[in-house]
Amino acid sequence: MKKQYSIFTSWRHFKHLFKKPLTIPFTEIFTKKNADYLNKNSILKSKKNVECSSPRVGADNLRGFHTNDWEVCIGCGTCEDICPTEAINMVERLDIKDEEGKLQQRPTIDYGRCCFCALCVDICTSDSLKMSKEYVYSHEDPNAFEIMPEALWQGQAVEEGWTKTEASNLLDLERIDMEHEDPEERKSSFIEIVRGYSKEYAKQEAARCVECGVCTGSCPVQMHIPAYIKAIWEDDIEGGLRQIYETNPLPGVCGRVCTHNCETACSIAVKGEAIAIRWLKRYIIDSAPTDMYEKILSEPVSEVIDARVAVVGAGPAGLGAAYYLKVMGYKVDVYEEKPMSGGVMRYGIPSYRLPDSAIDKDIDFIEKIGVKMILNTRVGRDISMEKLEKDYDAVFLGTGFFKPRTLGIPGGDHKDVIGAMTFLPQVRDFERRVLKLEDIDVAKSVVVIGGGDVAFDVARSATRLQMLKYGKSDVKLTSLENEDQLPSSDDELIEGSEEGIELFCGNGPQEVMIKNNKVTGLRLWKCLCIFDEAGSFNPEYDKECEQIIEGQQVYIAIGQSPDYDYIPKSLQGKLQFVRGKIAADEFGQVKDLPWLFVGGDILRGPDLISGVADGHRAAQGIDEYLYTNAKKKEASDTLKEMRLAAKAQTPGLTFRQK
Amino acid sequence: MKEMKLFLGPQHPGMHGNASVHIYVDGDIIKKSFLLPGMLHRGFEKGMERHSWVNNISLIPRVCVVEPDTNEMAFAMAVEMLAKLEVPERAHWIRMIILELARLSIHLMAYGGLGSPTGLYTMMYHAHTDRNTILNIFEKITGHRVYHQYIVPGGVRKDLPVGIEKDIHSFLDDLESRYEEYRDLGINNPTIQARINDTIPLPAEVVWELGVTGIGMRSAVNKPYDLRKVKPYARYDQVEFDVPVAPYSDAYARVDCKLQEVVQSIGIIRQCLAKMPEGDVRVPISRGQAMRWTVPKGHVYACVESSRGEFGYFMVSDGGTNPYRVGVRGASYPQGLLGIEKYLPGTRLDDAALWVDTMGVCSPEIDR
Amino acid sequence: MTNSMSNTEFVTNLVESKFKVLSTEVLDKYQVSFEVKKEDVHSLLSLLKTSGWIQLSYLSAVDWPNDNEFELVYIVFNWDKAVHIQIRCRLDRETASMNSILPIFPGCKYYEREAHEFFGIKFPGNPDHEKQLILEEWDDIPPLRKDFDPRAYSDRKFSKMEYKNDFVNKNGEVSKQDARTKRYDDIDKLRTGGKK
Amino acid sequence: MLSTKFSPMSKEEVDRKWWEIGDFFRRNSLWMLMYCTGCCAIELPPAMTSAYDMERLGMGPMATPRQADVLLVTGYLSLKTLRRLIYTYEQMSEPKYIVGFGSCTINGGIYHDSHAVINQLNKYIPVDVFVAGCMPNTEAVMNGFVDLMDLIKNKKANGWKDYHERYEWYLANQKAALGEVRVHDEFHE
Repeated sequence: MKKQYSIFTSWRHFKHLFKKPLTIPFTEIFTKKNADYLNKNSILKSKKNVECSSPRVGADNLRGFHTNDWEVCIGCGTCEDICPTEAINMVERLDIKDEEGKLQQRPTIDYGRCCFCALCVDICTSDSLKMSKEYVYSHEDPNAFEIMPEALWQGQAVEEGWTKTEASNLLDLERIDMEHEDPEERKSSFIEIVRGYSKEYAKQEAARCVECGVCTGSCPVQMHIPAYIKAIWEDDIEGGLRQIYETNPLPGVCGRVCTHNCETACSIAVKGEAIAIRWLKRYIIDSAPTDMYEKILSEPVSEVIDARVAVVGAGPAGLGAAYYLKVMGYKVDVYEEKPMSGGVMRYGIPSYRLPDSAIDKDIDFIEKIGVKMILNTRVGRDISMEKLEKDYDAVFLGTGFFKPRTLGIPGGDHKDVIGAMTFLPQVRDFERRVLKLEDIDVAKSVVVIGGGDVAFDVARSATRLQMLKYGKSDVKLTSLENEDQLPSSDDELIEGSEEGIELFCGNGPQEVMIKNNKVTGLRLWKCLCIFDEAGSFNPEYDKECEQIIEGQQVYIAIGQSPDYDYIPKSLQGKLQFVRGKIAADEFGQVKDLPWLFVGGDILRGPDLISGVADGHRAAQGIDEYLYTNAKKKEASDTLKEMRLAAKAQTPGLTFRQK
Repeated sequence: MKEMKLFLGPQHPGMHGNASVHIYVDGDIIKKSFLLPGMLHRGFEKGMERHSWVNNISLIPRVCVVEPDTNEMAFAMAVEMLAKLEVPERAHWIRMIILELARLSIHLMAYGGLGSPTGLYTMMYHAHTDRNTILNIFEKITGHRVYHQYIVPGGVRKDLPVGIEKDIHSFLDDLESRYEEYRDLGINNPTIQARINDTIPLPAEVVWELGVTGIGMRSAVNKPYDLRKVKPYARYDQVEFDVPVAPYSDAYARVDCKLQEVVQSIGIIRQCLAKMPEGDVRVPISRGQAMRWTVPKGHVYACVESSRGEFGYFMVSDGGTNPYRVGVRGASYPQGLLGIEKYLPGTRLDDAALWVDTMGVCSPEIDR
Repeated sequence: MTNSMSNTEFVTNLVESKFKVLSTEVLDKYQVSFEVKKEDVHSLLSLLKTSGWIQLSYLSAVDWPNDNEFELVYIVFNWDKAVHIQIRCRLDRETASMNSILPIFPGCKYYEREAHEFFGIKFPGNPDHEKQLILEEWDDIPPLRKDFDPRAYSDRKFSKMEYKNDFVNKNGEVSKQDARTKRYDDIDKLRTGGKK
Repeated sequence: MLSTKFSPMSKEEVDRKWWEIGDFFRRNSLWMLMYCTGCCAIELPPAMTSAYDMERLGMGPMATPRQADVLLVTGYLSLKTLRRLIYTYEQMSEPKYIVGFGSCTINGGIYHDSHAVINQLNKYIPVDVFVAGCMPNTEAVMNGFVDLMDLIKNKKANGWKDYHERYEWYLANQKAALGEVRVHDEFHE
């Protein structure tokens, strides 16, 4: 039996009559506009109350209406992808400055869809999208509910509500570790340092990509990076391989030694570590079996156009041009001075970064689709330029920069002062066992001048040779730039230091010290600044701060220059040279010599992948030249499709190249 | 007298939520009755298949409006079972705080809701004002008053904000000090007692027949059949609490149990605040960015004790980025559908609303 | 409960000793799943009910169109030996029909009705199972089947808002977004092996 | 000399005056229909009870459509509810107003691709004010109500007239989504 209570038990509630009411006053509920209405209608009594009226300030975490800082936003569109209600649409705004690592688009939010989950905030790659503490908005017109968030909400500065924290972050900011050979072991051999991703790790790394495509714009060949990363994630190697070959005929090489501007632009890199785009590309190439290559191989080239193109130089630019011309259906002959094709890939980069097997895989593919390589043939010596002009419908020059630049300092012409491009081919020849260890003259202690990738290549190759020869290494590297401004990639700096290279950054060489006709060291002055106010190269030194570093050899890796000897004088007269490069239009076509195209270092530079891009553009230029000149007619529909498809993927210039 | 058909709802002041009870009456005795659900049907189970694991956290709380946290918890538990995730220790305790605050909020709301079928609106005013305080605490913790989207697979979305313990403690103290007042106002009030004593009793054998769980069952079978005790999840095995039971389940006993659970929940929250360790609050489901999270294959059923009984998620994953199938076991499914059909006939018309209120029939979770 | 044997072991032994179980999975110490043949479901449920699993927690179906099968799931619970048991069986998708378990668990009535509504599985023995419950005047295939596309249905029947706001630049510049999208779409076709 | 020239008002002017007077009373005693169509209704109890106390605005819940001035469509509308909502709306006495709560009434919200939920409420019945949020907080709801009052004052809340004028259009939309607007409850029994 339940206890019987008196009917008066509940009367004690009357005590609340004398308490302060819990009811929230109007001034803490209504906006000024509505308070004004209430005031005019005598519901809210005092005019003073209108002024101080504003809705309760939301909690610090409140998921209110969005704000987006356009300066910080990179337009990656990840918010659009994650939105569970499709409320976010990226809208193109061409009035935003076009720059690297950003897209000219910004999100709009449909508050007829938004569910205020803040997933967009938690996944924002740049942390620009936030939620404010504003939560009051009503309107009679439904069109007023699509809003483009800016730093201000409805023109008012508002307080930040929900923001991303470490716990709520939905991005994976840490790169999957790539296994490297141990520094102590690797420095005494030329085996490849980076081991490559396993399938599981590659899939995990690929899962970090948000498919924004910001990277594509910064890639000189504009590879479909998000597409092939997605292919890896979905374990579709074949699809990924096809997608890669659409824009890059040298993926095996690029997967190892590309300058990876894409990783600099990567939207994940804004807050964390960029996706290892380069290693992922390498993963596809390494894991694609030969028969898959052959399957793809049999597809592209079925018909041939009756036109011949000569490509001079089998480097990245030349091979790029040759591949795309072949894919369009042209007959292509590549002339190469050296006994092996590949140019700088074959002779300039040491094999611990780029083993021959990787180059062979790429070049074999190009050869197999029918590009003819004519090796050991130097234009101007074995075959004349005039003959090329006569025999071919167009000529592409991609001869690159192979002549070492010299140092104009006292002692700079000593025989133990060696250019990088003299030394590195020797190293490669040693790796191929063409040269023996005794044939290469590496001293017990060497000094390398230069701060680029080539300088590190020289220094690290020298380390290896010293280890093999003497069992210990002593390599010093000096550069004008300070350590944090070195033009080389970070990997080189870290790995080089691991291998025991001593860095003397921020110093300019003044004199090669010679005693008894032997190099004993290098005198350095502290470098104060490299460029003068006009922005041209004019280093300034602090003479007080002098040091001498010892070394028996000096390697110079301060850049290379072109060698135009193979071009006959009559032709050279018609060319224009700008700082050693040949002036040409975007497609590499030389003015007044419409049959002549150039690309690579002698047109634009500065790296391997830009050379491939030049080659691709030149292929389009050549194709258009031959057709606009009415030299050729469409042979068939399939041929036309092939040409159009290859041209559709032609990359534009990147921000850096502009 | 001729049999007459009446609709209780969907638009009816005594009806909780958008559902309709079709009642055939003779006089005021119910002859036949059905629940007509589906007015809140949104196709959740289909929707969940179409959203990725991470996007689903914005969908899940909307299954049950008044108590979103049990949904989030059951969903998170199911995903964690599939992915074999170890949730950080602190997240367990935060989850318990959230779940118990939600239990407080819904018990207050249901207690206030008792005001409408019994005609004592004062109760409603008190309860909803206190509930408003809980909602504001939720806003501080989770960012939204009602749809928290806070308990996610792998932990909770954010750590507790600084100083929230003070807010929670002051609210709990206040509620505890007025607990007796609440009782006096409602179930100690002889008028209310006269209305709810011996109204729509629920015998134990009917409980098993219907499959009713939660307070409806515990007040009938007199055993502490509470999932928090029987198969403890989170860290309920490390806190001390009692499960209120009753030997005879009438409307009074059920409301009484609810009120006693309020005291227990207050105790649990206090223990959680005291025992909660420092540390991380979330681990990701798998490596990669959220849209590419995947969960291994499997079939699991995860359930939690909601204010109305066993709330479960049956989940199938095919190893992809979306759940393959999610089935929701709404806690009030048995009492809402079969209970009304089988058990209301024979009672009086005006008791139908009391059944809906005291058994906690929640239409959104029936319709989904 | 015997001390030497955990609840899940008890259940596994109990079921496996009497039935041919296609697969058993102990998910954790509170849950076991059995996959059995369609014919065994009723006797298995009866056995479990007499052994203390008196509560039917859930009943639903999963659609596996690639196998051309439906999977029925029964989940029962024992409050004294806290173990949820999943019992799953497969039905042919074309002629999906399963005798009702109404005599064993009367609580299944509405679950079965819902399974019929959302999957189209017939439950002979359940008198009302073919009546509509949640949906009203439904005019398409049962919506929880995998081949039903709610997006297409929604697009067909319910118009969506087309906002009149125009945030895009009107300078008539060539859209880079479109070019990007097109390029991406083109390349996506290569994934299926299509080529020039 | 005072000229007391009496200029008789036209019938329209008289009607207009009466409407203005009527609007004054109406907007200061907006009675809302207690029909929780969707989840946003959960923010109404705080608004109705002591915390936000909307009776200060002259608003209160009403049990039947015939007594109510405002219909609150609190969130998403499944087809099944829409049928009953149209019944309810048509039962309400004029002038009548509709407030649409939350994202779902504007463009479908989170249920935009659901097979059971309509997307744009104002295609089926005329809506006077939309309140943004999912769900809108109580303050937003209260501000929405005052917006509605302001609209009534400025004679902009004319949805119910529009429903008369463009009834064919509304009906066509209703039929496109529902097939038949009539409620057949006997199906389910």
